[in-house]
Amino acid sequence: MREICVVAYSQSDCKSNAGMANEVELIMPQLQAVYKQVGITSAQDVDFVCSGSCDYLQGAAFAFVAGVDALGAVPPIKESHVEMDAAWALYESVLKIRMGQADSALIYGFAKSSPGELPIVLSQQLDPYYLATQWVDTISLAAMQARLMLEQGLITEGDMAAVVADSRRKALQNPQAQLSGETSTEALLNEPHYVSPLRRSDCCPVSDGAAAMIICTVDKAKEWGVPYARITGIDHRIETHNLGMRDLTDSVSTRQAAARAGVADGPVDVAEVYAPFSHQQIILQRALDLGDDTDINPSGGVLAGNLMMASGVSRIGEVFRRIVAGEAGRGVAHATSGPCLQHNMVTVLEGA
Amino acid sequence: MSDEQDVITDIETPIYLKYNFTAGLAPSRFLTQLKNGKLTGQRRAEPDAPVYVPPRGSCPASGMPTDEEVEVSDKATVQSFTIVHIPIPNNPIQPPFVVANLVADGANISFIHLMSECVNEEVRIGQRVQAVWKPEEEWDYAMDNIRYFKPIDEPDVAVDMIGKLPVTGLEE
Amino acid sequence: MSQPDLLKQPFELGFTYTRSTGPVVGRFLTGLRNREIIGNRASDGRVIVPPMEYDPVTADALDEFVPVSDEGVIVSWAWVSEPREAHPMEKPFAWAMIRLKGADVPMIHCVAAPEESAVSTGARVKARWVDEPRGYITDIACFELMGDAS
Amino acid sequence: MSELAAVVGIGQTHYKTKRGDVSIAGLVREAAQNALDDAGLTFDDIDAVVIGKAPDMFEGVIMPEIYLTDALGANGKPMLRVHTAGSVGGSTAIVAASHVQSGTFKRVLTVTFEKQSESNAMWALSTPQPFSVHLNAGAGGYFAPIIREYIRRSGAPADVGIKVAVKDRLHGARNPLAHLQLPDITAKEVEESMMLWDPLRFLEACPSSDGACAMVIASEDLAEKGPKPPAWIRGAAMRSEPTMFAGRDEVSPQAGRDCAADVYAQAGITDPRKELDCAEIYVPFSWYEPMWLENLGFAPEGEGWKLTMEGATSLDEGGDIPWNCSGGVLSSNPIGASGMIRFAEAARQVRGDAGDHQVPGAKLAMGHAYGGGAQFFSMWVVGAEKP
Repeated sequence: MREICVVAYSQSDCKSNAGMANEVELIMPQLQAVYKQVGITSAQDVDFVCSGSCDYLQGAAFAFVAGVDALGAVPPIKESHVEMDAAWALYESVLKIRMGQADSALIYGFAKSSPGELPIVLSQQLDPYYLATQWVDTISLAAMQARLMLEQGLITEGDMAAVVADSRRKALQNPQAQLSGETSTEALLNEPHYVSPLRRSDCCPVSDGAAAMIICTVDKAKEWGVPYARITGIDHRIETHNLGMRDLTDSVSTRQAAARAGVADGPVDVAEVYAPFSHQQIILQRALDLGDDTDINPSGGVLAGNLMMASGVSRIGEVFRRIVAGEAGRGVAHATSGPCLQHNMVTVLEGA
Repeated sequence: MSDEQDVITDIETPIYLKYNFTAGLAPSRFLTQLKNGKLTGQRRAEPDAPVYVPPRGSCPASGMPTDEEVEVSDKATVQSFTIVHIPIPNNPIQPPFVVANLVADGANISFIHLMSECVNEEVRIGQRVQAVWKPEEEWDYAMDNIRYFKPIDEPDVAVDMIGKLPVTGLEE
Repeated sequence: MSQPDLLKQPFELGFTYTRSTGPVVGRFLTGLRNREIIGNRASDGRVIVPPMEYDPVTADALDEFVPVSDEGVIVSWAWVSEPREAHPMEKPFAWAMIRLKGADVPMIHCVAAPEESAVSTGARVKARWVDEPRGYITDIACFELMGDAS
Repeated sequence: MSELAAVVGIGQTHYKTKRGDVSIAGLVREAAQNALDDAGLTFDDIDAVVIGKAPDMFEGVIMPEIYLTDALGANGKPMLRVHTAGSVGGSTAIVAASHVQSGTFKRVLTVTFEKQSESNAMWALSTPQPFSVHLNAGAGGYFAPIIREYIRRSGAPADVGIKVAVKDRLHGARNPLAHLQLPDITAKEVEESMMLWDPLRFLEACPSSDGACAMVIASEDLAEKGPKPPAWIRGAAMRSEPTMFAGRDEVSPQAGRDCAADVYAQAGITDPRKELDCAEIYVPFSWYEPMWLENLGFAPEGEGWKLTMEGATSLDEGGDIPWNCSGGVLSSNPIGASGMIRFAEAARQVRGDAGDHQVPGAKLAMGHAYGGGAQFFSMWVVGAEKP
């Protein structure tokens, strides 16, 4: 199989409200940034383009059609779209490169989540007869998951707060982060519960923004003469939609994807996991079997800023960044979709 | 268990979601000018770059932002049109009515708008029209500050010139 | 570049969808209208409520219906101290995973309680039905604590 | 470089105004199960699931793959959701094929659907965003001016659209799955049907349907193990261009021409009219047949309508290049599935499994879909013979 690598990544600031910027205006700067990283001028210079977005975030059908206006798609380009996080757009692109129909691909994800009430909007992902009709919000579902873990003694509220404190501290080094700062586990535990047992700080913020990435064959990366991180494993798995039939304290599909992506085949220096809630980071850490040798979420993770539909691809980008900077030799990126980590993707990246 | 004919087969599911929409930068500039009665296009800041009315944020052909504003005329040419025979949901206008793709003089792309004060059967590609504005006190951030376009007494534009007229129109 | 005004406007994206239920969901909703809760049996024998159309493990179509009780125990829960407009209750309440008597798989519904401290995992709850059930999951207005938590 | 792949199973539902007997899950499941049965397989044989549909607002279920996992036996498998507007049915098939052609999976199930009776499609297509113009009375209102420009350019007589409307409905009457069953339709009836968006009449527009279409795509080593002959994928391509840009040819979009050139090159086709035995082309409004005949290179520019009028695209008239033998989008239109139905019906033809709408001896067929403002294209060519 052809060796594929990441060569460029850019993410906008995570903003609680992008205000007067529409989708095209959010995307264009990120595209320009990744073009610059590899020395190309437009989407015409890659072989395939794939994006991820969700119409309901901003409440308009065909959001992705506006995205095409950012690409300079004249003459026409090979282009596709997933109504999912752009991590799955990357997956589709990987298949295209593997089959030889492309040597390079541009991937982008974007979201303007601030116009709606995100936890309620996302309640309409649930089964449309039993749960969506009750408007069960995503934060409450995660809270029930956290309580299962707490009451089974798998975690403590202190463990959750420690995840948050770590995220805030690491996010100080991340100029795109929305939430960052020095705080302590004790201070966080003194905050009141929000949707008990979760505190507000246990939940990722709502963010507006976009991210873009370029992947290609290793040969193409050498031709471009740019640093790269190889994608040595990638897999994703989904689980049943019935939350009552899943072991919510574990992430079985993450374990399945990790096994197929070969996470355990080498040391993991760095990992970026898409955990919208603090306790989910612990679930994922365990499912990926990450130990003390792994720097987890050095960007601060999505607790520091969550670009729906782009956060998954951003995790891959954050690992890529650290590998090409020489901070890590091998890393793991995780992306998720659906309530309580229903659908998970695991990508293994390694240095050149 | 209930009788067979009593079995539920259908339910109504109201899904109403509230959003706070904020217009993008390029549309906001366009609509702010429109509130002052000015029809402005935008283009990327390069000579001879195409002028978009209404602008949506980028020059789609190049993927570059449309940073430059250009005032265009409220005279336009019919690029194409349809006579609509069914009502538009939540719109008082009664069919049949003409919805036309119009290119304003000075612009290089069409927008859709209503045509009126015309004989529907005589509307044609290349026909010249001009905006009929609402009274100034009713102007808002909306394209319907222009109530509709009506035919004007100017010669038709050759098809290969539609979308290429300068802001001065035919009086070049 | 001209200085634009900030153009903001609220809007509602809405539609009343007409959903056909199919036989499995329809059976469950029909039961609710009669104040009965009906589950079905998964391929491994577990009873699922509300009934699923297809088994998550084997993908088999599931058609063995099993009536279950409208009483059960809380398996996990979340306390909503600030209900949202879309939520079924205006006062603080709990979302809960509830294992009904006769079922193996918990279902998600809301639980009315005077305060957070009244709710606990393992607490027994009973469905409170609306006055006129019509065949919706919301025919169960909520579950109520039975007062003798065990 | 890519691995060979073939369609080994096809499953469809009946297309109807409303499938009131099934849930959304039941609808997709029916197509999926039919495809598996057709392939002689079970859900256990499937490595990955690729699902597609048009906007989520049609059913008001956000990212429905999340809820449909169980109906499609996807638990523990990869599941991907494609959305490329009206072309989605075609692009979903292409993305599913890439799962196999990349050598990553052996057998993939792909399903597309729309349950339009759950909403009003026109509502979902024109949701009221503030600060925008709302004069677009449905997709027909968007496409009618483009059709008018085609008529001006080509000098086509006014009854070409009527001829297509009749022809595709007569084809549809041969297909028991088709939504509209109008075996006695006449040109007069079409002509007298209500004018909606001049020059488009009611009977020149597609219906709104519930339905789902599924396929199983398998790798080379497994393709010939099924009970029916495989339809080999000989070429597949996608192209996109922006909705509006200065100088855009809306009548014959460059993206369509480029996409066709790409798929023909892959399949070794130089003269599509001569070399293809039939085609399933996305024609939701009658006039799009002559327009696509030209755009796809079946006829020189300005002459597509002549093929239509000569009966070249009609199965009943013994045409040399029958288009839309299944009845096409004009006979059934569950939007998200419509593209895949084209792809699947092309495959049925080369498998010799198209029933009463079979083109005798068909060996090479094309499937086509488009979406958005005729800006997203997906196409494939399938053949009875292994490439």
